[in-house]
Amino acid sequence: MSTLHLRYFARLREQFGLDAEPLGIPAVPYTVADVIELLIARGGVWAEELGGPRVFRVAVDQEMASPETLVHDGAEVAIFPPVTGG
Amino acid sequence: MSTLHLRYFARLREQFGLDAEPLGIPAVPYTVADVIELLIARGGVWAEELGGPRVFRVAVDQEMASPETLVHDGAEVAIFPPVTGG
Amino acid sequence: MTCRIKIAVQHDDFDLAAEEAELCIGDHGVGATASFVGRVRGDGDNVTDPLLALELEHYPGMTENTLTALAEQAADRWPLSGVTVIHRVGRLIPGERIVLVLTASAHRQAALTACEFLIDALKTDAPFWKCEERAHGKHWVEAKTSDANVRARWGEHG
Amino acid sequence: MTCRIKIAVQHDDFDLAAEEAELCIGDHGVGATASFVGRVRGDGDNVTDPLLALELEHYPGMTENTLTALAEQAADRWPLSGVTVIHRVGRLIPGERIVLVLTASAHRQAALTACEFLIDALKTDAPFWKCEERAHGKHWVEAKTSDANVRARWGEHG
Repeated sequence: MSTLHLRYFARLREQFGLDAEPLGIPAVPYTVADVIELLIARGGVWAEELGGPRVFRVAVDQEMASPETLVHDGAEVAIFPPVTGG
Repeated sequence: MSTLHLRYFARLREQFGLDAEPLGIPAVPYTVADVIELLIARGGVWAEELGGPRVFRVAVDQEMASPETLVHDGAEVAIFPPVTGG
Repeated sequence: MTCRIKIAVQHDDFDLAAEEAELCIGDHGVGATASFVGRVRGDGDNVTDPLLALELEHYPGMTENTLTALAEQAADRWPLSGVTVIHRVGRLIPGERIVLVLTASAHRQAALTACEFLIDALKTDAPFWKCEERAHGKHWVEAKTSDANVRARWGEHG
Repeated sequence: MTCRIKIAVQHDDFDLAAEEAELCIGDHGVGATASFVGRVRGDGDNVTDPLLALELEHYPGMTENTLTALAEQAADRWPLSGVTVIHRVGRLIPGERIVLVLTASAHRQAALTACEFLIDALKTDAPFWKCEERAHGKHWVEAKTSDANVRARWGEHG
């Protein structure tokens, strides 16, 4: 097992009702898309926010990531809506 | 006779050694080009600055003018080098 | 060419004149500075549920890294002697300043273009989120497609 | 849409922060301000006859009229709520500010583009002249073709 440090921001933080959590994943090559599948499998707001048409972004270790980005043991994986600063 | 109020700025003011002078012109349709001819006829620095390759600009009543612009009795006619502000 | 880079994420307001002066101090090679200030735009009086405030959230750490990376990209692309980016977070009311982008260069075109690049890129790349507070409730601002289109002009990596 | 226009030609320096705040005061419709500051650029230390100062001359009356006309053109072309242009005259030393162009709008693109237009147009249209003062003498700065080319992008009458 490896452990990821998940973080949620803005609308997703509010919908999920938490801003961070550890997530155990198998110690094999694992992508951002795999992490998202794991969260969608929780159903409810997780499936609604991450499995439907709503757009979201993922950063791995504070760099913008794509579905194919590999995550490693101890990685910080942040999930959030498209940004609206400035 | 009509009278123009000539004004000179920057390098031309220094070359001509004056910043303003009245100029009498015939009371007939008279253009900026005619005024310049009158000044070139003075010879010396006048011919050098206004009759050679050096670029200059003319404003009539504080609006940028072209050689064809008509001047009227009492007009303020300013002659100066291309601007370099900002 | 070395470029001074200052990045700050803070609740406090900033002083535009002090920042502009600081970016040029001791450097007489600066011929131009360009700055952009974003403000909380209020609704007019004839709106039934006007904006009361914006709450700005961000991703500490990633925000500063992203802004620094964008400033470095700008300094690679244009001959800049300085870049300052200050972004406020927390609760801000209509009329308040949100963000400052400031660039310094020997040449006006570089300062102006880099300033425009930085605010365009910040809007789509930096992890900030705005939540609107109105009498009838709060809601998160949705990202604009127009911002992504404007960002695309500058190329994928600035 | 009414646009506040402030034009000043003065020897005194200006306060960028105060001018930015003044252009927005009481107007919560402002979402963005863009500003440009031009400065007297000094020569490096390895120049044999470095610039000591610039003497700025102008054509009183025509200067203010030209700057007002340019601000009005900008307000016609872009949705601006305010324009401030301050140009200093007299003797200025390296590092000193020469000119401020400041625009306010609901939208960032309008503020940025109008600011760029105004400084480009000011450089070719407004009757200011710079004379360089060096230890070896004074000489008038020649107008740059590049400025005229940049100006031409915006069209003949802005």
